[in-house]
Amino acid sequence: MNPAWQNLRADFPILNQQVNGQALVYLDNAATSQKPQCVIDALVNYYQRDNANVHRGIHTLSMRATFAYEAARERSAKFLNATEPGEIVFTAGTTDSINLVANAWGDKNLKAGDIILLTEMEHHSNMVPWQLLAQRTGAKLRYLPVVAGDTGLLDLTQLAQVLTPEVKIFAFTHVSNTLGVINPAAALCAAAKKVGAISVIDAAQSAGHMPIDVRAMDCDFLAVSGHKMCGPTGVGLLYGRKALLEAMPPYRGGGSMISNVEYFESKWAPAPQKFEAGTPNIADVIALARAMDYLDDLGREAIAQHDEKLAALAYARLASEIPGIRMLGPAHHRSGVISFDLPGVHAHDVVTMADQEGVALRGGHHCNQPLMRKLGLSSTSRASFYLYNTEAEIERLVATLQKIQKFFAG
Amino acid sequence: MNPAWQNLRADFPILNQQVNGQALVYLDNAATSQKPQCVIDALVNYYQRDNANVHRGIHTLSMRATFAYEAARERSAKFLNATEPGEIVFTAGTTDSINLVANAWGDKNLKAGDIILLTEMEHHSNMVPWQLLAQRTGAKLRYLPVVAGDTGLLDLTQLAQVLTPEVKIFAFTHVSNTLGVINPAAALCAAAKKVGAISVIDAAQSAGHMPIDVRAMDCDFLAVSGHKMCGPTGVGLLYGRKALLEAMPPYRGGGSMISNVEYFESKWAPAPQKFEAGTPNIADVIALARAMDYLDDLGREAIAQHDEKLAALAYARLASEIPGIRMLGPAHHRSGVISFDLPGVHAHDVVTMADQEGVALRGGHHCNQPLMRKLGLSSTSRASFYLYNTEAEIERLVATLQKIQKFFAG
Amino acid sequence: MQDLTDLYQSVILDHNRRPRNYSVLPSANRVGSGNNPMCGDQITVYVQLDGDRISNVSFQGSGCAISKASASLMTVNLKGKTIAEAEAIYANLHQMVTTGKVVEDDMSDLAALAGVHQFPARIKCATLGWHAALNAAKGDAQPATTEKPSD
Amino acid sequence: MQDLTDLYQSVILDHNRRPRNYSVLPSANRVGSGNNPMCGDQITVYVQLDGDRISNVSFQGSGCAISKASASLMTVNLKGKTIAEAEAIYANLHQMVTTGKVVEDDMSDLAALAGVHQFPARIKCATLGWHAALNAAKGDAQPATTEKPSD
Ligand SMILES: Cc1ncc(COP(=O)(O)O)c(C=O)c1O
Ligand SMILES: Cc1ncc(COP(=O)(O)O)c(C=O)c1O
Repeated sequence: MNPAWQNLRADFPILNQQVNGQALVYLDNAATSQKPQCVIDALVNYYQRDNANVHRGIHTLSMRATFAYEAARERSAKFLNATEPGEIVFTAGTTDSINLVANAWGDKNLKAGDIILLTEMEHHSNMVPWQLLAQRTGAKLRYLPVVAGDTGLLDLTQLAQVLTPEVKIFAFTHVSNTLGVINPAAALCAAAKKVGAISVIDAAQSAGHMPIDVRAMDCDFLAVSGHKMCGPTGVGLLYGRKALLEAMPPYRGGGSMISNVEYFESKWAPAPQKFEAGTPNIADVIALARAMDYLDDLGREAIAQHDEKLAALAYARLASEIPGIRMLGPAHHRSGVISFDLPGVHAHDVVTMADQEGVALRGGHHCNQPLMRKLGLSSTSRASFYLYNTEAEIERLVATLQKIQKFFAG
Repeated sequence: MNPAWQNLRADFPILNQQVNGQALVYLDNAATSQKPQCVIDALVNYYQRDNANVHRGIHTLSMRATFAYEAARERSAKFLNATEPGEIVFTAGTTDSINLVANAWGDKNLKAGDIILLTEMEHHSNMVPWQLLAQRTGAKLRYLPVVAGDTGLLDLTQLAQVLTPEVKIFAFTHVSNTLGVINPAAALCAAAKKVGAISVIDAAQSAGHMPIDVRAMDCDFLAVSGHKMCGPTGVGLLYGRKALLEAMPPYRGGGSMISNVEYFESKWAPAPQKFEAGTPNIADVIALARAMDYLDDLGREAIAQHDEKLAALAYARLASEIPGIRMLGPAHHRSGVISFDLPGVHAHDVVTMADQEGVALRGGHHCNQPLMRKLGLSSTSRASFYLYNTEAEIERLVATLQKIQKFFAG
Repeated sequence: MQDLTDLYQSVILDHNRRPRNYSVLPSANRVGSGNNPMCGDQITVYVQLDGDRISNVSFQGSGCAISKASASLMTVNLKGKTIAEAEAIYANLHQMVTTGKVVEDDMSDLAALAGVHQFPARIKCATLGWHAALNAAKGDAQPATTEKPSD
Repeated sequence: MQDLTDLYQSVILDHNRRPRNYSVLPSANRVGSGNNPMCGDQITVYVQLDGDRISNVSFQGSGCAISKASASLMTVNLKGKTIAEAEAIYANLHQMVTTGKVVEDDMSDLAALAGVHQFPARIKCATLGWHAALNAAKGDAQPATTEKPSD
């Protein structure tokens, strides 16, 4: 076994605490992951030694900060197997990244009559920006459906029907944050390319959980959140194919994204600087690169296997040991996100009760309101696993749900 | 003396280091400030104890994170004397805040023929977003000039002439990051109001340096960067008058800014949530509130006096002890930002040489290209002071500039 | 699960299982709706207003035990009250669920909601139906949402 | 200020004070410009290209000692060279200012720029004029900017 996996829970100080008198079982990783000490240390070191504004400075601290910031861009390019660091734009997170594409690429290239294709399982962050773009341009939205039933898989038999030549953008999630479905990203990108559409992948739930290779997937854009992959809050990135980034107008205006400013007009810096207006989130970008090191030390293939193993176990145990439970998403070949409905007990009540047992779950629509409606639900309870979760914690989850069921039946 | 001021330099671990064999003299505060240990600790504590996603969660960690995040909003409202926490929108910084106003307020309210009034001393971040807005809407830019000469003061005799009823937005900086000029914000806002224009204040250089009272200034919007006021990078805020925020469409789309999402249309949450799409920068927002505590413990009035005293001393000494130096900005009633031109020595060379002496300065156009051109310069050297700087450091600055001058004359 | 019985008192569990006045009200002349965008809870309240008196009130919707029970208790407690009286009852309830303090001796079955104050994330659940009802009665066309700064 | 003499060698200080070929070139058939958006440095390069040979080259602009001296040295070193030769010289210079390694024994006065590699923030200053000149000679209409990922 890779030695990085030994004692791994000790890397996460937050896990070593009691909640309501019980050892914390953190199963809300799809919302945000915890941070290893090395990532926290990266922040502390930066602020205690190197903090300065980047790019515009030539004193020692500024050079150190600039070097570390641009090294993080190289690290990110390697993390995603991008062709070059210039394809990485640092953003505030997945939501910001998708809005960037919708605004900078979308407003320039879309017109009335064009179609934006999404899937029925998209997170609000990969739906609302396109709704706003459609309103601005007169383009229309269209959805690739999810198959009937509870597996939540995309209905690929309908792909050819919805992915017509009027489609200019096909934006889809790599991994569903509600159902745990893993979508066939490379095949979807290839299909988009065939009709001349650009592909936009929401990788919020996948980037920290499995190997990502933008060249193998052959996508045009890919959006990532740092906070879901052991990195800090407030930082993320957008991968963009170089030629597309270069042809796009800027998103936000301000310092650092210009090559020349006059009172009445300005010229832009080349990508990626063109898209990074103002002082960037220097410390968090640097700490995000440290998170990438941490994940690659463990091995993303190994993390994916770990997630899948826990998810399969949890799925099987809940399905068999909690009478009447409704399990969502596929039973196998899935990510570590498990959603379920406990009949007669609302998700809010499940989460409050689980919290009394020290088990952190999430209940609600998971920013998936339309999908919930389609499934005939207003909310689900969700347990989501990550690299530090254990089989013993699944034991705790099962016991807790049994207790809750008993309480409400009682 | 306020005890918080004693031993204050010990609060900033980064200051206790050697650069090129000399004790660091950090005089690049207008670019970014250093962080006291309590702010760094706030980040560490959050990530080691409370980290979870906010708003959507009802387990213990999520409640703690949500509570601390919303408490930071209250803290920010108090910091600026806003009427209520709902007038505070957390953003990625000043640049992001100004783009928010230009997009969400500007696109809805501006049309061809309208005028956006700026001043000639604006930072690119308070210029380029308005240029982009003008391009989108057909509105035109207009500038309130800076008086001839090197004081850099606004030419208020021309205000009535440029602030005509066609002006819909008057955006200006509270404090110039190049010249150290402090503009009469309340008077400018009152003048804007008279012609029915909204006022937008760029407070990047003032928020951490002097008391700010949005009600006394009676401004409509005010933009702040955390990293320039002892807070972390990647976070800032926008104050917006409640009625204006409520009437504005959203900026970015995504999770958390919605009240209801359907596949083809959505409804927005009330302000300020409407403007905070996606997972916010939770840790940095919480640490920013800690920075506000730190500044208020010292007293912002006292900080302003400290800055002004150092600036006046530095201005007087440089003017008298560096032969031929060209000093920019006013000699008195100014912020702690000093810009100067050393004849025959380019600013880049000044900064590189000063860095060899451990003195961190900035050289360049300071994101003020058009103003530089107006002053007949391509760049200046800049020393900018903050609460931890001392008179002894001014001694070092003077000695270093004398050395540089000698080197280049030699 | 000690503390949970503070939150999920038998009165709550009972109203959750068998909500009172859980139906469309044909005689209603006011309809209000509330939603909690964070969890997807949705409620519709039907009010029959005669002058300034709530002669009858009912509700329907989906929600957690707390929001369902609280809405059910709301219908029982507001029926026959004037708007002013309803507002006074709600003010007491609001104080109770946010602070735990029972202001009026006479909160009767509403006192079952006192435990909510220990669960700050659930306060919005306890007030959703009340918001919707009062908005409807006062003729406020806006749907109630728990996203308003004040609950 | 020990190390500074590595950067500001006498050759540099001399070319900064008295830049060579610092003028508009009336016989120029190519003009290139470069700017460093981060500091506001601006340079214009005039090239007289005969076939693929740079018969003459001059420059004007504002910049720091490094960029001025380097541009001045550029004019002296590229005059009379073919484009291919100019590119080879630049390749060596680039390697020298980024790594400190002097590749060719025969860098002559250009070796004065070797100290730049110790000051990473200044590498762009040392390459600005060369970029502009090579772009102009190769007929690349884009102004050179130090913001390109590669220097
Ligand atoms: C006056 C002024 N406005 C705006 C900005 C932009 O702030 P930020 O880069 O933090 O977005 C700055 C600082 O760079 C500034 O000094
Ligand atoms: C699938 C998916 N897309 C997008 C997002 C939005 O990410 P963020 O909130 O970090 O911007 C999330 C997480 O909330 C997600 O799970």
